[in-house]
Amino acid sequence: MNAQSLELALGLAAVLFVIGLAGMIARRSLVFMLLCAEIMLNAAGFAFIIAGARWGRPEGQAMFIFLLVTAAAEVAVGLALILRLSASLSASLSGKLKDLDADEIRSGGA
Amino acid sequence: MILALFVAIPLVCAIAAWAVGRSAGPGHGGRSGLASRIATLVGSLACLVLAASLWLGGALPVRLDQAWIAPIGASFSLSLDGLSLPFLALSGLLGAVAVIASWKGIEERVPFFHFNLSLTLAGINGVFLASDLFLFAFMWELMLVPMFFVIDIWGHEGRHRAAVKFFIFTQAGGLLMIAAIAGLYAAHGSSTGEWSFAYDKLLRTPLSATLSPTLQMLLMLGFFAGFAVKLPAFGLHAWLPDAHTEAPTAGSVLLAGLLLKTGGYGMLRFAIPLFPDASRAFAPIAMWLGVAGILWGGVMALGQSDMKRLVANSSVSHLGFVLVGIYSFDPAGRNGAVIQMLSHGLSTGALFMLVGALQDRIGTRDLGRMGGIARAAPRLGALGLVLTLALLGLPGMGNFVGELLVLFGAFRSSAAVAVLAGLGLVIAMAYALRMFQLAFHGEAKETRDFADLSAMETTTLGILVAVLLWVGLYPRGVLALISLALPGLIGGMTP
Amino acid sequence: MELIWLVPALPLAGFVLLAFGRSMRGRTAGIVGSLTVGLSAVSACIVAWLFASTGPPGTAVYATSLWPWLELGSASPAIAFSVDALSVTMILVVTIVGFLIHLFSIEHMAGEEGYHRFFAYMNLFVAFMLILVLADNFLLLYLGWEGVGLCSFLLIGFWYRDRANGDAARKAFIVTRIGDVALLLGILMLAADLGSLGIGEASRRAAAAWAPGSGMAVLAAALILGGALGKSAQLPLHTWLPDAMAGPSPVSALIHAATMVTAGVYLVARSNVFFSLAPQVMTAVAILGAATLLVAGASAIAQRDFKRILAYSTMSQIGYMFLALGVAAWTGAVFHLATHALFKSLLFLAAGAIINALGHERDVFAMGGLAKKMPLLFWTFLAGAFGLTALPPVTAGLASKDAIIARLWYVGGDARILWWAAMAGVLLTSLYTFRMLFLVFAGESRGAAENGGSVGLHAGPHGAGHDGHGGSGIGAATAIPLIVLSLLCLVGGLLDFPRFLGGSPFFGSFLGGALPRSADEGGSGLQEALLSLGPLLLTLAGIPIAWLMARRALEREAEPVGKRSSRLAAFVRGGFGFDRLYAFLFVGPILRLAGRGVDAVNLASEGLRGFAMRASRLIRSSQDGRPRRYLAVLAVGAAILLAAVFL
Amino acid sequence: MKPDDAFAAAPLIILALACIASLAAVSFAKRKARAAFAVCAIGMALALAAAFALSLPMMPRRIGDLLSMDGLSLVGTTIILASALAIAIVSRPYLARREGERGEYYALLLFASLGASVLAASSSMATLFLGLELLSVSLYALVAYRRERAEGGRAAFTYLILASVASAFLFFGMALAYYQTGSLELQRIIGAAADGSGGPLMIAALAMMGVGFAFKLAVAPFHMWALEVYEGASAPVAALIATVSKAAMAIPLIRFLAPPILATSGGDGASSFVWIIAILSGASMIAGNLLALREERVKRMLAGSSIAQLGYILVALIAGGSYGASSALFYLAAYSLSTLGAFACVAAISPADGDASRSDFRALATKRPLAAAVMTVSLLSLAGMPLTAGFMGKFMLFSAGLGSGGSSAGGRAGTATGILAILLAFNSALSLFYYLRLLSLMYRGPAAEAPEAKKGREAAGESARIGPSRSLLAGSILALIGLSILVIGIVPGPLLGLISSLAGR
Repeated sequence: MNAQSLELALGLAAVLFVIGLAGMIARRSLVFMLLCAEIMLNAAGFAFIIAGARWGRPEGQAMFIFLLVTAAAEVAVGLALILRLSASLSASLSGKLKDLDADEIRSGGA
Repeated sequence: MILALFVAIPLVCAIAAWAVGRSAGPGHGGRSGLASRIATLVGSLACLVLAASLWLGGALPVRLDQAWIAPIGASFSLSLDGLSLPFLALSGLLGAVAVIASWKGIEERVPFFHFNLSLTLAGINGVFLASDLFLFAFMWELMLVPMFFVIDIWGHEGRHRAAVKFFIFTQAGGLLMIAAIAGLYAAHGSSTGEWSFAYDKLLRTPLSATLSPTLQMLLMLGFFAGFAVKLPAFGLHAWLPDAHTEAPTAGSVLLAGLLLKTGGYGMLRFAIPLFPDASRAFAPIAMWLGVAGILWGGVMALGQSDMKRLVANSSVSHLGFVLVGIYSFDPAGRNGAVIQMLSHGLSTGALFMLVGALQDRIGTRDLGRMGGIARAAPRLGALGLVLTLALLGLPGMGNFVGELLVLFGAFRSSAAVAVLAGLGLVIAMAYALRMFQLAFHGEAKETRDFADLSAMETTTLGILVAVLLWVGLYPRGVLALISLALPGLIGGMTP
Repeated sequence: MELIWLVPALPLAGFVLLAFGRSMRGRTAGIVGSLTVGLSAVSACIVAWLFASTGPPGTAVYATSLWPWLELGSASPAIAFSVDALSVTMILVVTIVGFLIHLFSIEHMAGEEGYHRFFAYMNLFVAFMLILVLADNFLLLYLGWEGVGLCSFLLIGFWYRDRANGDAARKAFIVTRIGDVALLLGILMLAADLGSLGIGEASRRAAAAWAPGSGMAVLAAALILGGALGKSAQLPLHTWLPDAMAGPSPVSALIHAATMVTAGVYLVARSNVFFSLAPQVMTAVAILGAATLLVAGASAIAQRDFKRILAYSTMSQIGYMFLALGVAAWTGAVFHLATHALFKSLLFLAAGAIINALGHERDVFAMGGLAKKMPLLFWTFLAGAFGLTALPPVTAGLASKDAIIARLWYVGGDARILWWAAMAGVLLTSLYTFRMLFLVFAGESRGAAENGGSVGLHAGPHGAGHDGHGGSGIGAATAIPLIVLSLLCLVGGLLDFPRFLGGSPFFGSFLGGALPRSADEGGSGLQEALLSLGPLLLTLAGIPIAWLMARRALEREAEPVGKRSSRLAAFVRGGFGFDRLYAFLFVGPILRLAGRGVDAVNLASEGLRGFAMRASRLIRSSQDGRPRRYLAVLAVGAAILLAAVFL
Repeated sequence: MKPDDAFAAAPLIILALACIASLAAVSFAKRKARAAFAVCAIGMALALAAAFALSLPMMPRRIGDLLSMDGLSLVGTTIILASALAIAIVSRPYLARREGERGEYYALLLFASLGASVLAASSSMATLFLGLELLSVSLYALVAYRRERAEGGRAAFTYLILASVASAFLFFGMALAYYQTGSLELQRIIGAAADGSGGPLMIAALAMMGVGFAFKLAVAPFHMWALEVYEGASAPVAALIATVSKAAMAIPLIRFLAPPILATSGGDGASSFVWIIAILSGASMIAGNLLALREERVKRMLAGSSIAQLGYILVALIAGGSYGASSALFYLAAYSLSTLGAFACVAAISPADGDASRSDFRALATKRPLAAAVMTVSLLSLAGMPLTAGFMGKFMLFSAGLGSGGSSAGGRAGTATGILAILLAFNSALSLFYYLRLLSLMYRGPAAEAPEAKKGREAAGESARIGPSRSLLAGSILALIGLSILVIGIVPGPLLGLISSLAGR
């Protein structure tokens, strides 16, 4: 692979990252926020793979695997939390997880 | 080793006072209270005796060097010279006065109160003794905390706000000073390779070689800020009236009598000797600050209806003289500043005790509601008169000597300053007499009958007045002592 | 001679006794006070005798130093006394007059609340006054100077339960303090530039160092003069004296007539060297003296308060002394000081007795016809009045005042104006004196019986103290001082009597040791006779006018209140509105600035606090618990960070 | 892996084993909670002991490219483990008073401290990454741990969302750095950053990693989560976040910034970073103090204060060099100790139905003298008053900051640190306001006029009903914390010497 396409790939990763961030800010649903977080993390992982490709070394892939695992862990915890929140917020909500509104969860703001 | 006692005795007394309180349990009964009072009283009297013996023994300077924080080269080193000794004696005396002044007034949590009192005294003594800049900063901050508690727990109506204000103001200044100390330390260390806070070392290495004038000025300003807030210089004095007014009598005595003096002491001991060039360049501004303080404080005092607040504002005015004297760069001015600090400590301490006694008796500090007290309580009236005279600097009182010498020093460096400072004397006359007449003369507003000063109070105030007269009529007793130290500090100063 | 310190020490001891011996009952306090002052008078006489007997009269100077005080640069003033002719004169005046007044007070103040407080203060005053006149250096002099000011404050406000008295006392102390500060600055200047505060030493160095009329000399003299003006109630610092009459009459007699107010004259005479080095200042002294002489004399004519008349007269008499000082007639000034002490204290004492007798009635329009009622007081008062107006046979005023006026004539040149002023002063003096005499003693008794106490300035509870010995109850202790003082007035002038009347200038020559002789190009006896005849005739001419004035004043008094007095009269009575002017110029602004004691700096710091609080509220409002907002902030922060590193 | 490596890494290994053991305890033991607690406490204690007994002699030692067991990591591990141990002990009575403790809590504590220790010892991005994730994930769970309080869940979710974004930034930055340098070693990356060879992409990488660090340290403007999470989490967990996770994150940062290559090199890459860190530090001083200034809820107040405190530490980091590093470490230790003390008091005096509010502090001095004393000491230490560790710490910060600026030699970012020093002075004066407010509240009489006082009384009633958490162990830990704050404050020499000698290795 030549350097230019690597640059392009890196650009793609960056775009992914930004998309994830933008989605996170734009979407109000907790589930979608989790998804966007996933996207961001994976963008980082993608970048690692590209970097590994550039130097032809395995650490990139290794990091990516780490990333997948930890991201999975995060999502697991996140979903668990969402379940609990849905239990505590179900009064106001129709119970459908994807409708959970981030702005509903105000942990005692000012 | 004897020097350590000046810090150790109050510390021990503090712990003792606190311990008896603990032992007595939560219901601080009269006995434990009495025990703590006596402990503190004995402690400060012991310091006084110690100071007196040193004064008479007169093998100055005494030093104590003790390794402390090796990694940064800070040592627990105290040194006592002619400049420290009078202030130590003053702190011993006023410590006792504070205890006696609060004998009646303080009723609840007596042991804790005296714990804080003694702790403050320990810090103050440390400040007057420290000859290691780190130790100095340590002690400098140390005295704030217990004083904060004294004001905040046992003060008057607006105590909480006043206490916080006092702490924040002094702390802001103090931190700037600490920053300057750190900067000086770093500069000295990196230039000489010897990382030390020792005062003598720092004094001996000429900074002018290593530091740029701007940097010197900045560091000097750091020190000055710390001291000027304490003194207080005009513009930084906003904390003082509140703190003095709201503090309990003992607190006001210590504040006015000792804490303010640490500012002037620091200038004489550190700010000027460490940065002679920068200080000299800064001197005119400082003197004019002093003059502003003299006039402003006086005029403010003229407008007060709260007796304590009036005295507090008068302190601003009197310590303006100290500032002028110190920065007049004139031996007489320096001597005058010291004398002024001592006699202001005595007179204002006594005045606060008097006001406290009044408030304990008639339950108000409002001049508008006083009057005719000279008839109701002749001893109170007589002492009030004498202290008023001290306040307005009547010849024969120590305050006069101080103001005279300061004016002389100022006159030699700048006549305009002297003239305007002189106006301060007229204003002082105005507010002092107003206070005296409103409080003690005229018809008694409500015909109250209350006890005159007790024998203990009378003797205490009498002693203070006697010392004032001694300073006023035979100032050589003090001046000789000071002159042992000051020339070294003012080194080769020419008006 | 080493025991000079006894002279001030004795009254001081008396003060200490009285201050701590609160248990003294009855008149013991008065007796103790008088006794100590009497003893000091005796010792003063001994000192004087020793002084006169040793060596040629007056030339010598004796000094004793008790202990060193402090250093001002190279000057090191000590607690030290020195005796020369001038101070001998002063201590004689102070102690003798003081003793007589103490004696008088024993009975006069009897029954007053704080009887022994009164004597304590009086003793303290005498002590400070003696320190002032005996001081060997300017700083000790300043100590006495402030001390007498303090005592005057305490004694003016003696009846402190009445706020008005307190205000008068405060005014007196503060106004004089203004002058005192000037004096203090002058002292500092001497110490700084001459390196000595010893009066003699400093004078010598000044004469050596400063060229006549040089800036330094003028400045020094002017500053010293400032102090003198304040204490001696000369323009422009004169406004306190009339109010000072709020104090008891003996106080007015001792402090505000005989001794303290003349301290300014003493100071100027004492530091004559500096003044002779500064001719400009000398002229100022003369002009101010003349101005005070006329202004005060004119105001005296319009007064209706018995003691205020005397107060203004004191001011104008001191104006004479300053006139004399202004033309370097040092001895003349001091001589008039002495004689004035005699007759003016006599006047005050007599007036005080009368006022007491009338139950604290001080309005001359409420008196009248007292000549018959209280003959002793009348005759003694008359003696004093003749002294004041320099009429024979009373020699006191005659000799001294005529000497001054003659001297003014001899100076000649532009100073002739001063002579005219002095002559005008003579007329004014006779006008107010005889107006007062006629109103108080002549005519039928309008008496305090009718409107007694209507203008009662001390209608306070302490008035009760007087009902006991109201009327004409005059005991020995009251009478003796009056008589003695009258006799002294009669003969006092003989000490330095005009040569053409066969007198000998004993006093002048005696003082000559201490003060430069006023080079008297004394003309022929005839000329001197004519010169002293002028004032005499002028005074006599004044008498009928005064009679008419008294008549018209009484007629106007009968008219309804509305048009009783013209605006001009009110203006004059108010002392030419100086008080209002000062209130407008100085007092008002300062009090406005003081306001309610609200400190602008404090307000600024509070503002800072408020700012911090507002900022805190603002930033805390961002913490609203919306994760998405936090995300946005985070993203923006990151974007800024990224942007920052590339810029 | 040679035995020496095993010795060097002993603490981590012991912790890992303890984790497994705790899981076993939770699943099999009869009295889960007790067993888990025992395992947790013993494991931490052992690890702490091992850190000094086994791994100190081996130092400095690098284990592969992954871990570097050096003085820095030792200090970090010590702070982390000591804090974690104290928190575990304090948590016991705290949880006991609530819905009854369960073993998982201690397992999570162990995992978190393991992650933190790895983070502190990490010399490669891989370990950095793993440690961070281990720490974060267990923190999410801990924050949400208490079922009965919804805030916990909400706070946890907020934390999770934001933290994952932040770690995404961190990882992306790492990826870019790896892309530029081809190595995961931090040293290489730092070198590249210092000599500016990495080019713009490298700078971007560092910036993005900076975001990640800043977030974890709750440095403004990445601090928004702190108040919510501290408030939502229970007091011990808040303490964990305030001390363990911050210490764990600060150590690598010190590794980044301490080396002399940055300290001296005037590379514009370096200087621009200095300025950025300076701005961050100033911003978080101000923001933190302003947030805490009028804060009525104690835990939020402490959160604000810790935001500001981290801002202070950054001053020393900018100064760099070994002196800067050791001052930063000392301050970190002092700060952790004080914060720990404060939160421990909050935990100790909290009524059962929630955590202590201001009203519970009223008249504490008479109700609970020990707690009041420790709280006083801790607050004073946070405020930097003498006799407490905080004073020395603040002084170290000043001398480090001005040392780099004041001295004519090695003047890296002198002006920046100079300005920061002045900011530091004024900010700690400002911070006094809220510390003192709480302090004076503790020493007031139990006045019953204000509404808050009423709440306080019923809260007191609650705690009285359930009985305040007077466990001997917790009490002694409290006392120990207060005491050590005082001791370090009065004779800071030994600790200071230890830290500076370790920072050197």
